[in-house]
Amino acid sequence: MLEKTLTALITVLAGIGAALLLYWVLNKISELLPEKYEERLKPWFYILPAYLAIAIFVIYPAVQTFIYSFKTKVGFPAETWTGLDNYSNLLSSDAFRQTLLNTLLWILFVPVTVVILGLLVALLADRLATRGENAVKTLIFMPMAISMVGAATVWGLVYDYRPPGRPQVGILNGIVDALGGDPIAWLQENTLHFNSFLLMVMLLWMNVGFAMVLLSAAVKGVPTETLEAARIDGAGERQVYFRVVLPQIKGTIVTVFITVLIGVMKVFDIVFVMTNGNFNTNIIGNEFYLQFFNNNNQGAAAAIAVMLMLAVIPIMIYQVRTFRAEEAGR
Amino acid sequence: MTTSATPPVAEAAPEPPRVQKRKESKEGGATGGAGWFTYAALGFIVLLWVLPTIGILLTSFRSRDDAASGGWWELFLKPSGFADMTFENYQKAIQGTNLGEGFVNSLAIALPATFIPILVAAFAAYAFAFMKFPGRDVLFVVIVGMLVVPSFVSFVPMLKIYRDLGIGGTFPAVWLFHLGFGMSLAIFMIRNYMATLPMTIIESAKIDGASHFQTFFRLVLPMSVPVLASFAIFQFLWVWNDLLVALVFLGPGDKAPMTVSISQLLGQQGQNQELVTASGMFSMLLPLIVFLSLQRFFVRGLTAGAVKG
Amino acid sequence: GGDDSSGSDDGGAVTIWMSLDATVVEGLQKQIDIAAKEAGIEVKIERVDGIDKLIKTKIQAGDTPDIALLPQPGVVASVVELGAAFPLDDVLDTASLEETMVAGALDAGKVDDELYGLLVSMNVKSLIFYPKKAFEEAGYAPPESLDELTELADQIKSDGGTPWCLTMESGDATGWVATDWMEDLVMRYGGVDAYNDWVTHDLPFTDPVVKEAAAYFEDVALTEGNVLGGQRSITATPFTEAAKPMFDEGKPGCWLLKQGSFFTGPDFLPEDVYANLDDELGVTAFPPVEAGGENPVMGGGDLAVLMNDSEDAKTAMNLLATADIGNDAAPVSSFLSPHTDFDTSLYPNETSKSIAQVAYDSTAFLFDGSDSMPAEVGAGSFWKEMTAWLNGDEDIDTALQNIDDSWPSS
Amino acid sequence: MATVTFEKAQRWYPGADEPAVPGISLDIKDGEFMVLVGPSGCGKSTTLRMLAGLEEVNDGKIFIGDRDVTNVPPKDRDIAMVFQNYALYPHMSVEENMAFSLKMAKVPKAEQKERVAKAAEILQLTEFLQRKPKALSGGQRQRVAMGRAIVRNPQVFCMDEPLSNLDAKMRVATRTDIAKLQQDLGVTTVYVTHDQVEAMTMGDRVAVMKLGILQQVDTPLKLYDKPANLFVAGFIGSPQMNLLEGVADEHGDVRLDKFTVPVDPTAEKKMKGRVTVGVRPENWRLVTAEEGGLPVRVTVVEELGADSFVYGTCDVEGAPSNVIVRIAGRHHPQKGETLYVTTDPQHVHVFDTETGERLSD
Amino acid sequence: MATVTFEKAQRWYPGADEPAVPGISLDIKDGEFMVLVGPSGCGKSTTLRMLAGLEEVNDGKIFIGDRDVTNVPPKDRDIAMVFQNYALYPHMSVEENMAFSLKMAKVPKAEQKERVAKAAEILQLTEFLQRKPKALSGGQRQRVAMGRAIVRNPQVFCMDEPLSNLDAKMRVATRTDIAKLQQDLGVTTVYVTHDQVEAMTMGDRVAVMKLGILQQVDTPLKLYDKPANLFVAGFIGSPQMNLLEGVADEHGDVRLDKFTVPVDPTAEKKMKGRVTVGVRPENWRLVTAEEGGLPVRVTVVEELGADSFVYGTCDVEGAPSNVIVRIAGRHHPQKGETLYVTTDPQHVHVFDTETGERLSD
Ligand SMILES: Nc1ncnc2c1ncn2[C@@H]1O[C@H](COP(=O)(O)OP(=O)(O)OP(=O)(O)O)[C@@H](O)[C@H]1O
Ligand SMILES: Nc1ncnc2c1ncn2[C@@H]1O[C@H](COP(=O)(O)OP(=O)(O)OP(=O)(O)O)[C@@H](O)[C@H]1O
Ligand SMILES: [Mg+2]
Ligand SMILES: [Mg+2]
Repeated sequence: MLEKTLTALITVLAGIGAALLLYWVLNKISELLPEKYEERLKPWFYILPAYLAIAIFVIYPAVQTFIYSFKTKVGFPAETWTGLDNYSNLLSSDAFRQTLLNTLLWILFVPVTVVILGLLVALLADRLATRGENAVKTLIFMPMAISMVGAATVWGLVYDYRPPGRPQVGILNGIVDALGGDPIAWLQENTLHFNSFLLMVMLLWMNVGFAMVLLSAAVKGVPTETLEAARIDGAGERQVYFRVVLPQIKGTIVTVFITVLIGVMKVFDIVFVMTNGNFNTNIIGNEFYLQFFNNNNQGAAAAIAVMLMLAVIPIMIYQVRTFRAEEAGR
Repeated sequence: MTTSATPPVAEAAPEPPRVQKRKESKEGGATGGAGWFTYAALGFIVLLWVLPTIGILLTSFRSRDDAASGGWWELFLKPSGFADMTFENYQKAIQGTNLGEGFVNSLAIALPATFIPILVAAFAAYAFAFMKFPGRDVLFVVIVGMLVVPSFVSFVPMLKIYRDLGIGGTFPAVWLFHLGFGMSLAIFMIRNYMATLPMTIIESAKIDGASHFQTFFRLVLPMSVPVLASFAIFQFLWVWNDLLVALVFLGPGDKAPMTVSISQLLGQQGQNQELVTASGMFSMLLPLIVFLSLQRFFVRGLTAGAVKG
Repeated sequence: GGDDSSGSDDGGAVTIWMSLDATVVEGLQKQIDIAAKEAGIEVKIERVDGIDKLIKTKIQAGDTPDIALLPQPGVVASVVELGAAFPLDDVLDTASLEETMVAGALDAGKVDDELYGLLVSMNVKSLIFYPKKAFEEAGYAPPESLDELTELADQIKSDGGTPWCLTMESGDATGWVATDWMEDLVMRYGGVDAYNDWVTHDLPFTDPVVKEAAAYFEDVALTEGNVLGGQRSITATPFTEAAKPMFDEGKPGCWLLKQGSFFTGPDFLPEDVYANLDDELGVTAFPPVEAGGENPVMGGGDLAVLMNDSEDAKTAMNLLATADIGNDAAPVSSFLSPHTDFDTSLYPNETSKSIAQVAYDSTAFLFDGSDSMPAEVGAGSFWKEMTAWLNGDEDIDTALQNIDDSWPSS
Repeated sequence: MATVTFEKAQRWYPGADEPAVPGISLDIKDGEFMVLVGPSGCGKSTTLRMLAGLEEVNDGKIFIGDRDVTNVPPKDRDIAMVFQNYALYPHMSVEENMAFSLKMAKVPKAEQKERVAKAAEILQLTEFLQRKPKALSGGQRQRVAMGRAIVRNPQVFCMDEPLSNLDAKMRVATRTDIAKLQQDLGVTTVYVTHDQVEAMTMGDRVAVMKLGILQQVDTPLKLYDKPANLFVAGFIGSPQMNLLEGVADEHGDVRLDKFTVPVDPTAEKKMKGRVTVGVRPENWRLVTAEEGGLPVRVTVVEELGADSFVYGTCDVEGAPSNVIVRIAGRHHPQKGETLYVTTDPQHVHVFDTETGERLSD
Repeated sequence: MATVTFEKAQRWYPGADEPAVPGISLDIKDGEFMVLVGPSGCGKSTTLRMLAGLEEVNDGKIFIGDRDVTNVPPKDRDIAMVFQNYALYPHMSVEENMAFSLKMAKVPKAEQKERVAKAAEILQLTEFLQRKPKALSGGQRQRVAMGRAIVRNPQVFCMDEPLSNLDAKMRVATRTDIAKLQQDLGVTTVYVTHDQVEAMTMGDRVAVMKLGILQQVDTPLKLYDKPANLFVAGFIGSPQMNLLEGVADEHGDVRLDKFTVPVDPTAEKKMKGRVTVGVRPENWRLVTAEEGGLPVRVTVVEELGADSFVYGTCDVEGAPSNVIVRIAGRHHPQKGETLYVTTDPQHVHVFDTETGERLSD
């Protein structure tokens, strides 16, 4: 045990040391080069390891996925090209269109709400004394620390349903019970996609901590003088937030928003463990997972992935724009 | 022109301060303090947030029958129920798995899989934020686009590569995988933060003869501490709570992390569910400690006093 | 560890992966250690969760165990299709196995008439549980035919009780309880051949036999007052909770539960019931259409697949094929051996013995059909559509049509 | 529109060993233009920030008019402030920066525009109105900071070195504009500056601080003519007053080695023992060696165009090694030459060397 | 240690309508102290930043010594710079801030400490060495920025208004120290300032810029005495030169209404049509009304202690409404009084009104 801990520790240090050494060597190499090349090559050396990792682990599989999306029986000896079949099959299926619609709901609801709640907590907690702030932030953050299985259990205990007359174990039905109502099968209730929203609440619960951490860091980075100036200028606290703090952390807000948005696009575990898409709660991430792992239908899965990648193109364009604007202003 | 009534000449030596340190409102606080709205709103949100967790926490101390026979809140209605609380679930969870080994494995996986990506990403983020080179925008935007790729599409190709390299089933295999998959988000977040640092400070370092390497380590890293800490927390969590990658790349065995050993507790037909509550609570501890200990890096005014204007 | 690549003929340990419960794994390891020592090999069993999904990934990566115990014939077929499995016809003494194993058990592991999966552990699903004491007190008798079953339910109803404990919420697998019902009913209404055709889609989901089965099930599930909690409760209540109302103090909340043998485990029963299992829990076979008629039994199990043709692995495979292999597992778990010559006294209680006996006595052991169907259907549309139907989102005809449509074309 | 009163206001920065401002008491009259001067780090900004409500007052009180504002939040104090470090809103254009306070006060859009335009005109910012602060030069940023204050019509103006980064010409122009604006509006103003000319010309009164403690508050000329102590004497005037240590002799004269400093009769009586006499550079007269002046060997001559300052050393004990003499025009001595200078009694300031207190009238 | 040469160096900020610096050519000699002055926003900082390598040079070249540094990264230029906005390292103490460049240059620890201590002493920062920038006053921060540069021994010093936030006394002291340091080390220095005194006293030569274009580069006195054009004339000197528009008559005189300005013979020949004559405030002589001086009605009198500036209006056509006259000491006229002033030919600067070019010698 001790030995194992030690080896673990040593490997940890060695791993980090090796990474450092790599950069040191790269840096040295670039410094040995003639001045002209040094400046030109250095950026490449700096991004090389990162990009290599991304290229191998993400880009290469992504390209492969793209190719697979035109094939069927991927991975089996019977692998063949099928052209656009995977796409047309998906898009012509009612269930898949429902899935897309649900996903759209998630995309519309979750990122915005996460950002707003995260911001609210970050801003409000910021006003408390340090100890209070840390306590609040820890509590909000806590759900992030729970594994998916744990979260499913937690929310199982919230949405749980037992037949009428039997003791309710879920808190929601506990309340309904106490109020004298009949227990409600929450996750089955799909009028107006009610159950989808209940699942989204879970994601909110788990993601607000993420947004809060980043936004809180950003809020603290806003130069105090500008806040002082605003107060002198007669701005109330609300105005200080809306007109001075928010615009200055816009960058972080966008970062968080995009991160959550993309996260939502590929989220699957919540839906998977809670309903597996039953009761009209399916979303694209779950469908992807099912096609990939359950159905062994990598072709269809790949087609879904490709659609996801297409869907992020607007985000990429937006990033380029802000990038350019930012660059001009520095 | 009247002479002012102000007493001329040096006044009596400064009086010793009557109040040594009056309670200082939060230093450099961004705000004028908390009002009722703050407390009410925060109280409400926090309550909503912890309620589910309290449920699972209390449930983790209840026997399976107890848990099935009534909601956890009934403990508060008839507090005698607290007496029936038991550590059995924890005992079983700890006995059932080789928890000590799993814990060490989890750490051995999570630590390098947290720190190495941060280092690598920070370098790249620095290049994207502070260096100019052709194709920079495109390369960065590709990173953003890659955020959408789910990790499991890489399982098969990576397993193949690992097999060829002969590192299948080893810790480095998992580290590298998390490195590759944490990278996009890390670069994205860290670069966007770095872009908000005052440019003149970097310029100043250049003038002072600092190379990029030195600027990176001595200036940019210390000033990026909040985002680095944030990302460290997230990445640690993800790796710590990851089941899929560990299962695929390490499989069960003597290198299995806690998540894998816990998952082995569960029966095919959902047996032993009650152990999930206990082991879930247990595995939350370390991430929370990490969060608490990194919280002090979220400080205000990291760049205060650096520039004027 | 389990990461050793396949094809290694060196004297390393033979690795076996399985998703069975930890207690079973322990028991099997104990026995196999003894046997392996004699055979001069080393065998290491690893318990992996969700092996059905993991194995395919591992195969594509070329990183597999030597033997895997797969819980579903459908997965075995995929593994074979992927070219990762070796036929067992020459490895095992199939002829003698045919004799000693439960009727039809070997068929479950066949792909294109070649044996690839050897049933190692079994569970029986064609069972009805009831609260023994209350049942006997009320003077009810186990039904001998489906009609009797209906009558019994009506009787319970008229006595003021709720007959059926039917709950099936199971997270990502919600729906499987209903498929078990369908399978049991289809094999009864259609017979063994129709059932096998149905599993291979030679008989469509829209076939009258299937509809007949569905009609019976609809009668059970959706008739007012038949199910505890009513229709909504079926899909919303965790399946794990099904048995508990049977043992409510005073009067059972519901009386009849159709479930698999694993339901005798401590996780599904109240503690005091589990402690007195033989006294409290009654179990009987799911009845045939006609009393005394053909009564196949539906079940599941774990099929050992050989993924490495090294001699050691083959030897290990043979060890798994012996009846004794379960000697240590059976007394401490819900393990049921598919070998009729298994020493039934090793089962921990009468309930287990009688369950095993149901299988040993059956005319045919038919593997859980949804597990044999392609995953899109068996673990996909079949679950989903059943859920949607029972939940009231669709009628049965639409549901069956949808399942039929989802069958993969090739 | 309002008086400003500091009553022993104290500011002790958390973690500091001693208070930045141990307790300042100062009355500023309604409409008065009060200039705050003092060496760098003496607590000027801190005082201003206390008045604005940006620093907690650890002890004592601050009044605006009759209202105790010690615990009033900044936004309710109706103060306009120019920050030493500008504190511009980086995300707003120059125009938005300047209009922000008006927006907060719900001033009609048209009037906002007009007032901003007027301020921009005064500050020559009109062509930059649409730019963000990042794209401005240092001086332009400072002018925006200034503009943000002068669009308003507050009870009190607080200005912290608002012109330090402007060129002389613009500084003179802006100085005049501010003075005019302040007079027109009659707004009480507290103005921090390091520029002697600004201090002398703009302030109704000037407050001189040192280490957080007020040394003298008086009209500019009084400060110049009758510095209350050695510190003020040395601080006001540039180049600074020549301070020479000597001994008061029984004849009511001050002797520095062989050189006798003529002293005003009023001081004579109070002098005793070691005293310090001060002579401003422009108050030296050149004399011949025979007339018995202070001998100064020229080391550096600073030519400012209009006149020159001669820096010299003099070996007389008690005199500082550097003596500064202002000489009109271009007719100045050469480096290495020795000058003899003397002065007249009415130009001699006498201070007690120990206490620093002024002895002459 | 090195000359500095700008060869038509141009900087055009991305997105700007016109170049901030359209193309500057300037030779700075080895060891020379070059002062850059000009109105706010004229491109001084930009020029400095180009030299330091912080702004891309869009066109033209820059040399340090013989080396073309146009594309050399800043760190390899061996330049020390004081930034206008300080750019302190916020997470480092004052000491670490100052030692940073030495650390980068791998100077031994002991020497680092010594050099920092010395610089801190000069800048009176010794007691703040352990503080972080955020706990410093504005002036103290500026001194740290200064300290960061002077601990080094670079090829070129670039200083962008390094003393603007210091009080007069400290400014004089630091000014002297810098000058001394620069002389001792012989480091070529480019120094931006708005302070006329600094410009006149510190620079070997002064470069006057306007809208990014060099107007005149000359020794301080030359600039003062012989400004090359109207702009320089108006810019150098504070308060500024009185500029009066008149007409050159056939006698070689300049007439403003009834008043005739005496003009130096050298200028007489070149004059034609509308000219502008300039007279510095200190060059007016008071005369009686009968002697025919320019009548000036006093509006404001600025008393600076040593002398006073009289601001007056004069109704003579061509003369600016404001005429500034410097009057020695305290014997100044009252507001409302009318003064008559005249001057001498050698003090009159004559410029072409249209081109702004200097006509007198
Ligand atoms: N990033 C930028 N983008 C666009 N224009 C800019 C930028 N920075 C400066 N400018 C403009 O370039 C011109 C020159 O700026 P520079 O900072 O060189 O002036 P300066 O002479 O140093 O002025 P000051 O004395 O006020 O500091 C100014 O008009 C300014 O508005
Ligand atoms: N946040 C702080 N924490 C601790 N000490 C501080 C802080 N801010 C300022 N000080 C100290 O308080 C003293 C007064 O600072 P203040 O800014 O009022 O000076 P100032 O008179 O405005 O100087 P300057 O003319 O240089 O701007 C200084 O010695 C400074 O170092
Ligand atoms: Mg200050
Ligand atoms: Mg500038």
